Amino acid sequence: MSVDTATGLDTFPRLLALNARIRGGKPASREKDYGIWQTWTWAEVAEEVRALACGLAALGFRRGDRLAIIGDNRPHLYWAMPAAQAVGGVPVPVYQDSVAEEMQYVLEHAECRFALVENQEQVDKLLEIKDRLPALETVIYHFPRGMRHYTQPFLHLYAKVQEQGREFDAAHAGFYEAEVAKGAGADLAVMLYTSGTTGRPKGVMLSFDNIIQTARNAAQWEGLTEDDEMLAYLPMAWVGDHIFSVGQAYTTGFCVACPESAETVLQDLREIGPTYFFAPPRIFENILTTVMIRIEDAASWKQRMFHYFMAVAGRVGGDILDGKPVPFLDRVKYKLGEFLVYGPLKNVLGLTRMHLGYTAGEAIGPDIFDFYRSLGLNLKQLYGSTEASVFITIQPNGDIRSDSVGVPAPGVEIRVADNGEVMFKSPGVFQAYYKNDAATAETKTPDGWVHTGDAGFLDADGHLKIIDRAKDVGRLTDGTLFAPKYLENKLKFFPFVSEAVTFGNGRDYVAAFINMDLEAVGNWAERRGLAYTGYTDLAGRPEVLELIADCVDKVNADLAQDDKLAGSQIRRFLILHKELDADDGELTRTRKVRRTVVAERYGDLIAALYSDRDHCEVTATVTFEDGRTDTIHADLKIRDAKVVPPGAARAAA
Amino acid sequence: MPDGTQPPTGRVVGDVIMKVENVSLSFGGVRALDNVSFDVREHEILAIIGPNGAGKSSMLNCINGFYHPQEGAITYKGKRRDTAKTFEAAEEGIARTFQNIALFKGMSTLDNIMTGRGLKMKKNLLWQALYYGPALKEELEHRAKAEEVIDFLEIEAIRKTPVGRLPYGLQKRVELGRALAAEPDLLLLDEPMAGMNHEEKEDMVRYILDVNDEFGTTIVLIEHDMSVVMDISDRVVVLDYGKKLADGTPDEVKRNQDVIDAYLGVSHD
Amino acid sequence: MFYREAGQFKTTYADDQAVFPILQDKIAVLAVIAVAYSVPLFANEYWLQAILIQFLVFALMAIGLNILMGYAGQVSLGTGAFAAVGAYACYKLTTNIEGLNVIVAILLSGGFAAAVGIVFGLPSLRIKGFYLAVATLAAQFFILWLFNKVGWFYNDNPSGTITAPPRELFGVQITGPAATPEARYIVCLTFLIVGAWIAKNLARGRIGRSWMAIRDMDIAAEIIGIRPLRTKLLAFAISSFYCGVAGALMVFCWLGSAETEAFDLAAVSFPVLFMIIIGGLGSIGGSILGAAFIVLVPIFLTNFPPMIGLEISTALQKHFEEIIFGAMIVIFLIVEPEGVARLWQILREKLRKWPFPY
Amino acid sequence: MDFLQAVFVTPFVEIWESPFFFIELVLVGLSTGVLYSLVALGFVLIFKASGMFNFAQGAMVLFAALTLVGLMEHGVPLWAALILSMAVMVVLAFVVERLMLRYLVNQEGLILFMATIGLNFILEGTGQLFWGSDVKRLEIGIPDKPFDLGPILLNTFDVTAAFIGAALVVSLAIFFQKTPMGRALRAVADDHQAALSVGIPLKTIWIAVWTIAGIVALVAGIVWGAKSGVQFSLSLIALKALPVLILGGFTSVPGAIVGGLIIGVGEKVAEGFWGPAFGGAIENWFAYMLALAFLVFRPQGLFGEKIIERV
Repeated sequence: MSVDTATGLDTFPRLLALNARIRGGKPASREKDYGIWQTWTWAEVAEEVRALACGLAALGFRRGDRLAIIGDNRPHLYWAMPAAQAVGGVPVPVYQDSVAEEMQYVLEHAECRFALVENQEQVDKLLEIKDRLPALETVIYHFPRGMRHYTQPFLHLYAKVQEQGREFDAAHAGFYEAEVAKGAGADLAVMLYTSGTTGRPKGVMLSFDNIIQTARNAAQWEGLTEDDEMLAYLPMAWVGDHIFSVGQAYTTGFCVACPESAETVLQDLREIGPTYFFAPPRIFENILTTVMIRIEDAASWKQRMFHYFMAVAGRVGGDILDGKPVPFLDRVKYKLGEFLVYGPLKNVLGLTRMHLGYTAGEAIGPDIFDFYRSLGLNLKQLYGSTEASVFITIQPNGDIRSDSVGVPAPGVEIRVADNGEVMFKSPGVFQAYYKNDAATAETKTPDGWVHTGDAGFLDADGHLKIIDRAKDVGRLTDGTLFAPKYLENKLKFFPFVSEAVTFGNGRDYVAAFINMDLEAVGNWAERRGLAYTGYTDLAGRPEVLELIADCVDKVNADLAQDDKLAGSQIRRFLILHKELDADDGELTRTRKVRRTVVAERYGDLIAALYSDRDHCEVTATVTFEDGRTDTIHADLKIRDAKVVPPGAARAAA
Repeated sequence: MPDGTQPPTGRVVGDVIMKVENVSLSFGGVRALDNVSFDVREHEILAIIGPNGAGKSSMLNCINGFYHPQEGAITYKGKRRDTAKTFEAAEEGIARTFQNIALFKGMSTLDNIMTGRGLKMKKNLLWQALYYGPALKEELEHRAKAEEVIDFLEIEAIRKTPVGRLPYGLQKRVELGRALAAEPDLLLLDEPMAGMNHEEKEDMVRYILDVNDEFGTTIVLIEHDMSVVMDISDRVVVLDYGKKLADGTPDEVKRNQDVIDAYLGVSHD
Repeated sequence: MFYREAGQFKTTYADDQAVFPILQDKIAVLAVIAVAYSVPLFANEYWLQAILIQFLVFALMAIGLNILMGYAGQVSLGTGAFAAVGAYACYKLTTNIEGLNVIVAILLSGGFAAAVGIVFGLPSLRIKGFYLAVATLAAQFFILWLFNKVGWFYNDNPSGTITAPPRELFGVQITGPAATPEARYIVCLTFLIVGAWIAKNLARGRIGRSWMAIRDMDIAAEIIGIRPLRTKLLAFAISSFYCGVAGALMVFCWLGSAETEAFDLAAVSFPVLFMIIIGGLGSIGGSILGAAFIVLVPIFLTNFPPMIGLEISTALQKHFEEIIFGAMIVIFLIVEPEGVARLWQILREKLRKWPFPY
Repeated sequence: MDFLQAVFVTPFVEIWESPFFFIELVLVGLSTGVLYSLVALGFVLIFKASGMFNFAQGAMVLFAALTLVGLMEHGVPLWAALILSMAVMVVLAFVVERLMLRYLVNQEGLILFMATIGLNFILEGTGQLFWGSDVKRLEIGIPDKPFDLGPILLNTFDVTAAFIGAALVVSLAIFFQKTPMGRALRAVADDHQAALSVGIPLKTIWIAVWTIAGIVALVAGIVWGAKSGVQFSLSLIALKALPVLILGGFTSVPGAIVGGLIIGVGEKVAEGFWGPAFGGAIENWFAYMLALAFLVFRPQGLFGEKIIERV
């Protein structure tokens, strides 16, 4: 059942009221806690939200105030969003793993008077920066464990706030309804801070209309219903989670489940068995890697069976999913495979019930993508951004091409600028960057078109293809096109490679840093009886260097197939002595490489790659999770890769 | 855990709830305890220290009725304990953990903890046989309580693992969980941190302090790690060859010459 | 590979603690029960009479012994005696009280067996392990001697046997010579299913946990407030109740008539002990599997050699049987001390993780 | 009332009235008791050295006796049959260690106990499979003539049996006191860990004790078999050793002997004087009930040590 758009249901508090009325008994939120999936129905959620909203009001939260929300995915934190909106406020979800300084910037920039946090850990972070946040007046925490000796008067327990709210509600009949009635679709609904690869985070302002219309369009297009079930495990501050777990959940009325903890996500995924699932390519990759490692440990006849049926699936699975004609015998084999392999596999992964899955954020390896689709999982790529309230293009059912990101989502217009940059216009286009008119003007044209910053083009069938970041596409000294991300993704499609950074712009040839995948390579080493003490040690092994060289060679052979890119084959590479780490600032919080930081930090290594030396010594400082630092020394070997002349490749093929 | 800048606890050490008076215990001529006396006050953490064979475990065993001292008296909440039966200790709110882990190996973590709640479950055989109605309701209520303990000790991930398969440190934690499940007034801990690595010790210290602090549980513990003892206990009783050498605050004990001579082994010349 | 558990999440503790939390298991068990009830439609009289009813009776007894030994950890070699108490009590009750419903009589007999079990369980407070085995041997020898010696127990009939009188339930004869094997089978099956269910309930609740606590670490159990005597005696009582009911069924629904020899060490106590060792100590399902195994081996030995043209004397067959049982016990204790139940569990885990090894 | 009189009055009156019958019964009991003691001795040896409660001791008695009789039935002379049977018992010890015990190291006592129940069945089955299950007479030339000692009727067989038993006990005592292996075994019995740490291999110990237990079983089998024929019931009669052990204590050699005699005498006297009150055949359970009574009041037995439990 979908919500009637014509009835003024244009804010989340109003949608919540509607859900409570028409599907009050259906589950809205779940959380794995105390050993079971605690469940709240829409009616219960509405009551909780109302109590919290009134509690906020009782604590002096005023219209226009901003409420910072910090913590893991928890129903109680999600409820804080409509609660704040109900009384005219704006929720500002903050990445929960931000260090205190990052958090300080966001809270300061958004001028939050109120913060609602998950637990003691987050309270401690706020207390650390409280002195530097004069605007912050009130902190509400949900989980009381360890909080008994915190005597600060501005700290309030979530449950107590709700209690106060219920009293307030009783004393001010009609207050809540009146406040909700004051809201409008054009109001600011949420502020999401982008984790910029460069510079300070920007606060993207999205209105109710932006989110609700975009979410509803996509949900209707994909046929989502109130019976769907989703697992919310990606950061609440990320726009995707906001659209899926709030936008679409409220417009469609489906249930959002929160995992017990970050460590148990895969287990919780298996239990919940979501029907609607989003994961970045990295997670699909990781899952596939573990699948392959585990099957290699199975008995040999099981391995043979597995690979036989996976081959069958690879041949016909995608076609069957897309409803294309497939020979009868293959259908029978596929059915048998479904019973023996695909079904159990999907079950083990927790994807048995999944009828719609998205991946986005970066390019997914075609092998990985096809693997999932061949199992009969309707996994699709989408292309989106915070500024678009996520959806720009979606791959349509039955017409999936692994090299495109699909067709414009409902209500979205797309055009490609003269410099090759993709631009869009949609109901989801953001209002502005908060307190940053310059950036707003740079990104959004006066007539509502938004620059994506990506280079790409629309093909003959209207499918959008993205090559790289517009500003990242460079050229070698001989003029050959150099698309670093493209190369890096190709490398990362190998299970042994977890991260890669390529260099080449303005250089004679392409060179690469590689991070091996410790789990995959470690397992490989174990099977060969190779003992190692840790990442650095293993990365320095000549056997591992050969293993990775093999991957690089394959990428080169692949590149040689394409005239435009043949010149950008990787000549030299090395395996880094440590994993690139967000804590060291080398990756963003969404685990994208910070190219400039890496280039700066490893200047010596880059110089060595562009010299004729075959090794390079390095001393580096690493930061551990608890903040301690340590230095490590290593002697990195640099290796030449096989470069395939373009002609030869084609002759061999 | 409270940070150092604030007063350490919100609890107030109360009156004496247990008196140990002139207790002596021998096994076939060997005197394990010799005329030992001390008090335990409500809400405090009392440590019993001493070298191996000093009679520390025997003292705990006397308190919870596993051994019956030949002489002397132990009075808990005004009732004589030294003559009581072993299982009555639990009924009076005394729980304990053991030096060598004494978990029920064939059962899961959850079942071990549920067993700790056994005394609070009242439904009779017939209801249990049906596993329905009141018995089911009771079972589920106590499951919820057990889950709180699991949550408190952060052992969610091993809820359904047979305890025999758990590493040592976790077993110790489950054992504490089983004792806590009984919601005791007096908790006896026999070397709760023995054999643990640094990190596990830190965790255990935190749990012990939290228990004491959050539930006001009186704790009597035996521990070898001096720094831990001095850190967390309100008072310390020192035993040596079955005799009490000293008792007092950690600082007093640290300065006591007898203790230094006999136990801490620091030369004083 | 049959398991599709994704999405079978639990939102209440009641669901989480269900005996079969996985839907597929629940369906399988219901299917097995349905098949078990429809067996009379296609099984012949030999199968019902010689194999299936015997299996049901022994399975019930095995559950009883498993409660005592597998859950509460108290060794008993007196199973036969407790079964005999049930059988003789049932005989006395049905022959002396006119109009007593036979089902009621069987249950009452279980009660008598429970009382006797409590008496012989009393030493368990002071003694453990094989010491206790000796105490239960005392029960075994004394009780059988008593039933043999004292004519009152078999109504002084000259043959010295007890014979099940004809009794009806819902107008169908279920005991006595005229009762059909089908009817007797259904009665025994129902007793087994209800018995297994109740045993499982006890085992997974407070009582079962205190049994296992006593079994695993009796001192710790006592220190957390479990009363050892009460707990052990309860195990003896309930175990003996099961044995008593099974003993009554043994005479009333399987053998028709019996003397004390039918309950001696070699006929009952040891085979039932083997059932739970092979089936799995501390497992209700294992008791049933173990019973199936121990009942089937002799039948296999009787039928298989002639099938391949080999004639062996019954004496020889008996010795083979002994060797096979003995060897099975040793092999199981070495290779899988937790018995067939554990093997089944491993298989099930494999199916759940299929095709992965972990 | 009659029953009570039959239990509490009549027997004593009878004992008073016919003391010689009483003494005769005691003597018969003693001769049976020696046999119980022999079987119990086998249990104690194994239990002391390996903590294993060997339920199969009775089956070993049967197995040994069957082997001996079987060989003799095939025309093997007594001396050769004796040596061969002994050899068989040694081989059995090796086989049991190799196929069973070494896989059960570190298992709890209950598992070991149940394993020996399995072994019990294997031995019974194998023995009878090879040598048949009908009752066999064992003729080893022990005279069986009654003779009078004053007013008391005695039997040469019983006297000889008592001597054989005594000889066995004495030679075991010498073995344990004087030979290195014997001393090693005693060391193990006193302190398992200590003995193992000074380097006596567990394997050797097991084979040794099982060999000795096997030979003791053979002697017991010969004596008993000569008295009442070799048959299956031997292994059941051996179950009587259990109450003997409870009386004597599981770890005490003197206990096994005294316990055996007490049980032997007790059940004969009980049968003779109290039997009529109960309708006879109380021999079957008397020993167990006596043991049960003992268990309740003195679980460690006459000679066992009180165990102090620690936590």
